[in-house]
Amino acid sequence: MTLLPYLVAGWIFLVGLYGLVTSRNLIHAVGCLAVTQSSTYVLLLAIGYRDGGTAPVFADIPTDARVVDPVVQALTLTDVVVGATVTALLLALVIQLHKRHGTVDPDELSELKG
Amino acid sequence: MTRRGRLLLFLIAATVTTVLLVGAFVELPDFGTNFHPYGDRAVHAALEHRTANAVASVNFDQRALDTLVEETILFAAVLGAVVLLRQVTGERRRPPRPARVSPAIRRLGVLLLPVALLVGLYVVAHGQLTPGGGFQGGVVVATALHLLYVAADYRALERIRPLGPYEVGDVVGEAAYVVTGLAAMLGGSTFLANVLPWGTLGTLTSGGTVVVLNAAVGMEVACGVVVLLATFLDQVVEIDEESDGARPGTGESR
Amino acid sequence: MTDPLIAVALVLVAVTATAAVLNREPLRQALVLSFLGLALTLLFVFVQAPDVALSQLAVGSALTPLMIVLTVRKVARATPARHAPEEDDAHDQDGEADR
Amino acid sequence: MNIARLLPLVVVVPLLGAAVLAVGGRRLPRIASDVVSVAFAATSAALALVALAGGAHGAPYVIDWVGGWRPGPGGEGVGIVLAGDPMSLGLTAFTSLLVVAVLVYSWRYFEEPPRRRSGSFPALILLFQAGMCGFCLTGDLFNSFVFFELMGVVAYALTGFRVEERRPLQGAMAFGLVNSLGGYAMLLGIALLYARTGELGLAQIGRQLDGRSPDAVVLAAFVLVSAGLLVKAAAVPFHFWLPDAHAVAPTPVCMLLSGVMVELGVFGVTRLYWTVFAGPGGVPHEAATRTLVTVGVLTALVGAVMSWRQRHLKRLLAFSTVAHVGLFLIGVGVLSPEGTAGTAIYVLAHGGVKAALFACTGILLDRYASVDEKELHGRARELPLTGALYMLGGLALCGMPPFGTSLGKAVAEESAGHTGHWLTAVFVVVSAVTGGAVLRAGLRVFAGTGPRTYDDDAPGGARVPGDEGPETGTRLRRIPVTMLTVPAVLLAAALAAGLVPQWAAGAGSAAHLFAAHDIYASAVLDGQTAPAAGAAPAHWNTAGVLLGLLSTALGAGLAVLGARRPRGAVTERLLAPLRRLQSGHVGDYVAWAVAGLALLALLAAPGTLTSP
Repeated sequence: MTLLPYLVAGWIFLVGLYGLVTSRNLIHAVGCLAVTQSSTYVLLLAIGYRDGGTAPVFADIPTDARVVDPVVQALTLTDVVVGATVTALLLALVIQLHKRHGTVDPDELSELKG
Repeated sequence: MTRRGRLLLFLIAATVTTVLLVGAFVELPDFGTNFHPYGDRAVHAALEHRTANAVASVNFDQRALDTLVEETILFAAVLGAVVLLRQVTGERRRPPRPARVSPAIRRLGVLLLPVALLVGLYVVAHGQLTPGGGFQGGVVVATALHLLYVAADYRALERIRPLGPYEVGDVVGEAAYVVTGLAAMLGGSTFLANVLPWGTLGTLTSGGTVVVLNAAVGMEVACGVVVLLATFLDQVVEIDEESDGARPGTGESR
Repeated sequence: MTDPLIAVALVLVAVTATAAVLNREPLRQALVLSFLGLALTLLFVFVQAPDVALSQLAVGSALTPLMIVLTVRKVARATPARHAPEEDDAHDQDGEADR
Repeated sequence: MNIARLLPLVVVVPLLGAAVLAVGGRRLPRIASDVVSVAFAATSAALALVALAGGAHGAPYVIDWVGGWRPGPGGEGVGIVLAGDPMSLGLTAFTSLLVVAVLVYSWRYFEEPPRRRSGSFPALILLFQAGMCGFCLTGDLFNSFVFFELMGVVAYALTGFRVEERRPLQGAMAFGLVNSLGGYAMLLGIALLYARTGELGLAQIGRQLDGRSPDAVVLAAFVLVSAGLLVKAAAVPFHFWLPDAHAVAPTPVCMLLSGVMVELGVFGVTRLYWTVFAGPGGVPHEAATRTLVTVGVLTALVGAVMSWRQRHLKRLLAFSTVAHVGLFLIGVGVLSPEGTAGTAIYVLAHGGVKAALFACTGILLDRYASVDEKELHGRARELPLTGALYMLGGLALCGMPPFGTSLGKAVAEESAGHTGHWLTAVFVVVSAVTGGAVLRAGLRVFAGTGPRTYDDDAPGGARVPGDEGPETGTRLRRIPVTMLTVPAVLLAAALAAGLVPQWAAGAGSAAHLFAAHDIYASAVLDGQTAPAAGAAPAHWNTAGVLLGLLSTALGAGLAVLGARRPRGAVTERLLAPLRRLQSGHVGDYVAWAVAGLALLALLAAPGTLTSP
């Protein structure tokens, strides 16, 4: 259990990369990029976890309660936004690419390029 | 490279990377460790500023600069997507076909829309107290508006969603964040300092500038995501490629 | 202890992530991505990160898949109108290489 | 008012400008939005210069804790610090000034900007400026990741800006995917450092690492974070995105991408190494030198060879940027203050020269709708002024004294020579080859040297050259004054970088402060700054001048030879594999990026894991 969260993060990172390398469709590739990014969420939150801690929100818990690390959560929040915006921009590029080239297959695109 | 060659290169490289990562993971502090020096200090600082949600305190107070840049990234992405998906010469607009929507779905949508909007606004407003905040609430509000697309049809959506004000709202949200930070400087403090009264822990107005920055982010995210989704929808529903007799740009009809 | 729950959620995340990569058809991938978003949300709830769970729910399982679906629809609709190949050739002299 | 308070403004002013343009851009006439954008960019540049001057007189470090979250004794805090030392402030000022130049240059660009969005191009440029300045100034690792992503997001959009064309999109796509991956690798590394030290500030992490011996966590963090930054720097084998993106991005954007953004990646790696990993608990100097110099040499050679092979001028310049990044990596990789000082001058002068060369190429594109060396053969004889500027830029790129490129190269190569004599040769050969490639293309385009081969393979010569639409809407008849003034001014600045002794002295002391582990931490955390005593100014010497003349002569000779005779089939065949790697396939590029990660790990591991 002590290693599982880290290993899962590493696995997601590599499996996302595998998807990117073997992708036959740029939309799929953008999806794989989103997968790759989720590895960072898992790693960050795993690092910030504290056994027996509760969420760092002092709405109805005493102020000296044992809580998990709020900093990694803030970082992950930022990361989520970054991921969504990058996805949006890349998908916009995919739409235009398809309009101009009629394909979203990297193999065909690379042949077009010569 | 051939597909085989590419995969081979990747597999060799990935093996080395796996060794690198696993080697590091083994030596990391155990999952659930008690070693969180920055986290402990952040909790302390959050309580000092009477912000019940320590994550909100980190986001909007202690590391407010991160969030400013994050919002700027969203701002840039919206601007970028609008520019990339603009209607170019040779493309024409096609009036959207009115869609047939079953009455049941329509009723559900009409019912859900206000609920979703309320939930979104609630999540924004309580950002410094409970989980949630400007970003999460903003996305909910923006997505809720697009329930109309499902529930009614595209034209109904366009009626309540004239894009101009949302584009302005996106900018205003971003500018409000910056101006709040600058106002602290004018008051003789540093950029983005939490200069407002902190209030009492656990009340709606506690946390000082956290409330203001949170609201600014909520506004920017809601408007920005609306514009973003609208730009994509516009491509899907309205903009047609140089199909028959490309009429160069029939003007932007929104 | 929430440990077993965390472990289950972790395994779920790993499985859905793998499935999202292996589903090469974009529409199906969007659906699986949305499951990945839900699995991550669950994991974040268990590791006591409700803030992140909320935004993951909004972004990972709604916004991102929605944008992918819209892109797929646009791309699928436009596919018959492919550019004629000779036009591609005319545009193909990419000065990068001289042959 | 305390000068440190100005630091956030350097970043914030362009943000406000972007907001103004995004709202007002739809109503303002074109000229007004141009003026507004230049005003905001120039204000930020002025602020950076004031901070630089103020810092140079008093304490050299300008420190501002954003939000007033000053840490307690021992450096235990929760806030983000903006830390301007002479090096980062100088780079910030240079970035902002280049942005101003680019905005002025693009006054005539996009005669028909996107309807109702005439403000969007300058707004994006201002956001780009904010991202780059923030990246220079921040003293916090996660914050620098966020700025890294801001630069990236804006740059993808700017690269794909001309959606009417076909190729910009492909370049932007490869750029976006590979850079995002780099960002995520960097973030994984940041997470590892956070787990190990419980800190996010550069100075704090460095201090925490000092107290322990290096282990696999430190190694992995170094590899991951460096990989992210080296993707931005376009180091081999992370470089594939750069030529694809630069060849297609609008010319003003190329000026910024090549002139400064790529160099910021080198800056980032150097800053990261010195502040975080240079202590006893980090990566030993030998391991770091081995890593950076190996990658640098590979990058320099690949860039030089590939740039010689191009006939598409923008691609040629893009590969020449790759080659120079390699030289910069060698310069900072030898880990001496002199090497860093030389590289600093080299980067500034190269930025000016490269931007000027792109500006000249942009004029060709707008007049002839082509930037192909063969298509343009001799046609640009009617542009003597542009030609003169272009050739001067080519000579400066070769390292001709007294340009700043020559001074920087001389100082850096002398320092690199202490690590290995052959490194000096790399500097000479690489700058000669890339400069020679630029000159060769110039001779053919502006003077019509050599046989005109192109007509043979064009059917009937009736083909309209190029699918590259001019970026000014219609083809230019007269070259606007601004489009010529900007490259002239940029070249003059590159010349001044070599001639003004104060600049060289400033670079010397800045590098002394920059290339040191403890000085940064004590300045940021304890507020104590060691004076830059004993810093040797970067200065000309006979060997440097002679080597500069040698590389210029070599470059000129190569150019004349290359322009006169067509390429030999043998070299062609030898280099074919290298060319094929640049396939435009994103899957390939990602695979190479992972290979780069593995390469860095293998290079950095010996010494890091085994040291006592």
